[in-house]
Amino acid sequence: MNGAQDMGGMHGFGPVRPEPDEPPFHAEWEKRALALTLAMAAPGGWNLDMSRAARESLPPGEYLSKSYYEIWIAGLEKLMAERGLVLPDEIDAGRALYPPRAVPRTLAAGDVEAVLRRGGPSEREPTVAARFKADDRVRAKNIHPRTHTRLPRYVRGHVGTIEAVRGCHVFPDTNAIGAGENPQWLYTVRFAGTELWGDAADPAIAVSVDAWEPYLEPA
Amino acid sequence: MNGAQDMGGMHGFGPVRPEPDEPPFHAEWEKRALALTLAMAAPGGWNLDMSRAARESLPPGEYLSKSYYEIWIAGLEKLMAERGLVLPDEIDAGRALYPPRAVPRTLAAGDVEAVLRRGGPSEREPTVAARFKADDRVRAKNIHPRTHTRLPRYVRGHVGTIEAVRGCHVFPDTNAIGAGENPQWLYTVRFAGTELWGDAADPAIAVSVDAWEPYLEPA
Amino acid sequence: MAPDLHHPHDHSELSETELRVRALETVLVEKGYVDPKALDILIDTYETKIGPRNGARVVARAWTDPGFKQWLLKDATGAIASLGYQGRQGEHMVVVENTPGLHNMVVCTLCSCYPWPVLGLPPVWYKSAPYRSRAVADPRGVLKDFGIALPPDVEIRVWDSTAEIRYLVLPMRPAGTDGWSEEKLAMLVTRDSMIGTGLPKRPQNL
Amino acid sequence: MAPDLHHPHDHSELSETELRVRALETVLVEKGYVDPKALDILIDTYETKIGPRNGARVVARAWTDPGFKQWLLKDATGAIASLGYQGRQGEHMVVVENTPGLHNMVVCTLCSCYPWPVLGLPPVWYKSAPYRSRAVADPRGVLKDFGIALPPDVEIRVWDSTAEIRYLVLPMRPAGTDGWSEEKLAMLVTRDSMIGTGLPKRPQNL
Repeated sequence: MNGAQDMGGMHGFGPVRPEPDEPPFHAEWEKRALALTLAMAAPGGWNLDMSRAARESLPPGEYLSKSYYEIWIAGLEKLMAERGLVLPDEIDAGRALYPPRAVPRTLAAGDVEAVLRRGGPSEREPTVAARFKADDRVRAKNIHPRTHTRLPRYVRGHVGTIEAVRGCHVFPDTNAIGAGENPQWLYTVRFAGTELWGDAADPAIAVSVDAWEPYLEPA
Repeated sequence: MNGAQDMGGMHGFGPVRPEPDEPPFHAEWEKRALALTLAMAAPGGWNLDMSRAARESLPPGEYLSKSYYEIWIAGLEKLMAERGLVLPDEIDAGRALYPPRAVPRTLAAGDVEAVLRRGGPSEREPTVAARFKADDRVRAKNIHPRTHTRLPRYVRGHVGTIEAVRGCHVFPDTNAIGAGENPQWLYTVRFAGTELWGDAADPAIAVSVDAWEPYLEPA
Repeated sequence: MAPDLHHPHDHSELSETELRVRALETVLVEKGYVDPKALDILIDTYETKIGPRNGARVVARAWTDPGFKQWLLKDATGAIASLGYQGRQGEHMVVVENTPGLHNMVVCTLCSCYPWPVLGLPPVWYKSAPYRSRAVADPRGVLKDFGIALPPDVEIRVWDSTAEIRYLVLPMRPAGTDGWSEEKLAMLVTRDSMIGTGLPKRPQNL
Repeated sequence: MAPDLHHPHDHSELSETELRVRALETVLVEKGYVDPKALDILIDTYETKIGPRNGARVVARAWTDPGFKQWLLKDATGAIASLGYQGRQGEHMVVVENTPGLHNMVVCTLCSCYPWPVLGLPPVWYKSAPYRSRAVADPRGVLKDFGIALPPDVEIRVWDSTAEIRYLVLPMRPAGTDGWSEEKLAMLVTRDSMIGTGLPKRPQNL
């Protein structure tokens, strides 16, 4: 979706403000927000693409006004409410008002380390040959899906070069809407800065995105 | 600038909510906000393009969280502060803390009707011939100026057809930054919906923008 | 949660703004930059004098006077001024005509440009992010929000007012109005029908 | 005024969030969805165990062991796992090497993808709108915000992490470090130098 998360190339946000000796967290609640989000993936049953979709579909003004962990919490609340796991009035009340739903599994303390070390690889065995190879010229398609996609607006319609073939990976556009992993070939596509930002751009910059095959067409 | 104002084609804002029998204003302060903004153009000495630039350069999260008259007031405060006419601490205090600046003119009650009826025409006598004519195919340039522009992102890079030549008009990109009226030929350029939004778009829609000659190149 | 862009009339959230605008006016008057009487006249003008009844009169005239309609489609600024409507935010008018196969809709994606002399101040939804973002990409979906479903083969033509040209839609004259006076026809012309997000009232709904 | 995206640690504005997160945890524990001990272990992991010291060790090893460097540039996931770093948000690693003519910078414009096993959790600025919006269009301007001015002929290569590939920058080994041990070299490797928004410390600054 063309939401507020798709901010590559936007102006007006001001300077980047590095923070010297930044701690991993800035408040106790941020720690809990991180941990709750990670721990709820198991009982919630959603995948990473669904989590991203929940966050980026927040109203744009809200997305841009919240801190990042606030966005995570808002996304988590949405995912849980959609599945009836926790409803907003229960969070308002600070206690369960409805019986728990049966969940497929939970994250036990003893399993945390193994689960984190395993992670969630997105690469899958290919079943078809890759359409593109290194150095091919490709155009990012002009698509505007209303659901989750990982092709940012700033590259759409622009021509770049395949820099690397990254294997066959779970396709977010279907995975985010429960339509299956639908693995697709993934490529790193390099664009000249002037191709993306026009002739006035710095001639010595190049930008790449990682783009699945359905995002690309031969140029 | 690629600010929050440039929202054509964005998703996630929800449905349009028509209001039956909507009154011209929803609160007393909205009336004053409108009138103050209109009346301050004379003493302030800014032009319409500068006003728009002041509004759209608000931080995007703020732009998207404010109501329209709140945006106007924020823009007005910025324009006045930049010129030293009124500083934020004076508004905080609710009284003048510094002497007034000499202003070129003010809007007298007796002049309001005539000033509104005169308006501010933007058309100027052309000094060069128009580069394009009706039915010419043109491409909206891929430009990303950090200052004010009126070429929305959603048409950049796309090909359309000149539908009408509208005369020679004050050029916002220079007028907004105090670099002069610099009048340029203005065209209505029509784009097919599928050109702008891709093959999945409704085939029976067409969208035009009004675009100054420097925004366009032959296609 | 941030206040919603299309709910600016939630007064409880706005008391701070209200106080600030009041303070601002005090300072501006104290500094001699604004004349409070001028403010009152400005407000009265847009609250009571200039509004969509002006545009309705233009449309009704076009429906009844073919010469005027021709003039309006060729030189809208001049034709509209002949009825006494002109000036700020209507300096360069263009009128676009709906037909059985073509429906026009007007938006300003970049701010809220709107033909003030004929329609008055824009409604909140016109200035809102939902309308500005969707009108150019999904005009049929926007029409649904207004309760309007056009046949899929009717072309929708969206005019994004990115310059100082201001667009007014000339809707189709409703059937069953033969012989109606200009004044009575004007009563069928809604504001939204001149923006392109509505249709004129039908005679039976008058 | 809305809270600023890059100032989320203004605690006074966040008490409501703090209370809500606490309420949320209470409900989730009560419903049996989460194990409070698991939460504590998760937090401890990212607060004390996983951080940029991991990445610094990878870089220092590459600076001192040509075979490892070759492996790292060819199969970063495997080479990094050989040092014990792997898993969540680092499942598919790619290392990109800075040279005198090429500077790499990593961003995630669409969210905040970041190689957790080697760098820990991303800093606030990395997740902020200013960085995400500007890194791909004005990387040289972003570097200025970090106090870094590269010669204009040095190409800047920005990697937008739009998929599950996670990028780590291999900075250039500072001059004047001949014969240094891997452990000592690792002390020169800053987090930002592995994102591409900084350079390694110079030996005299250690």
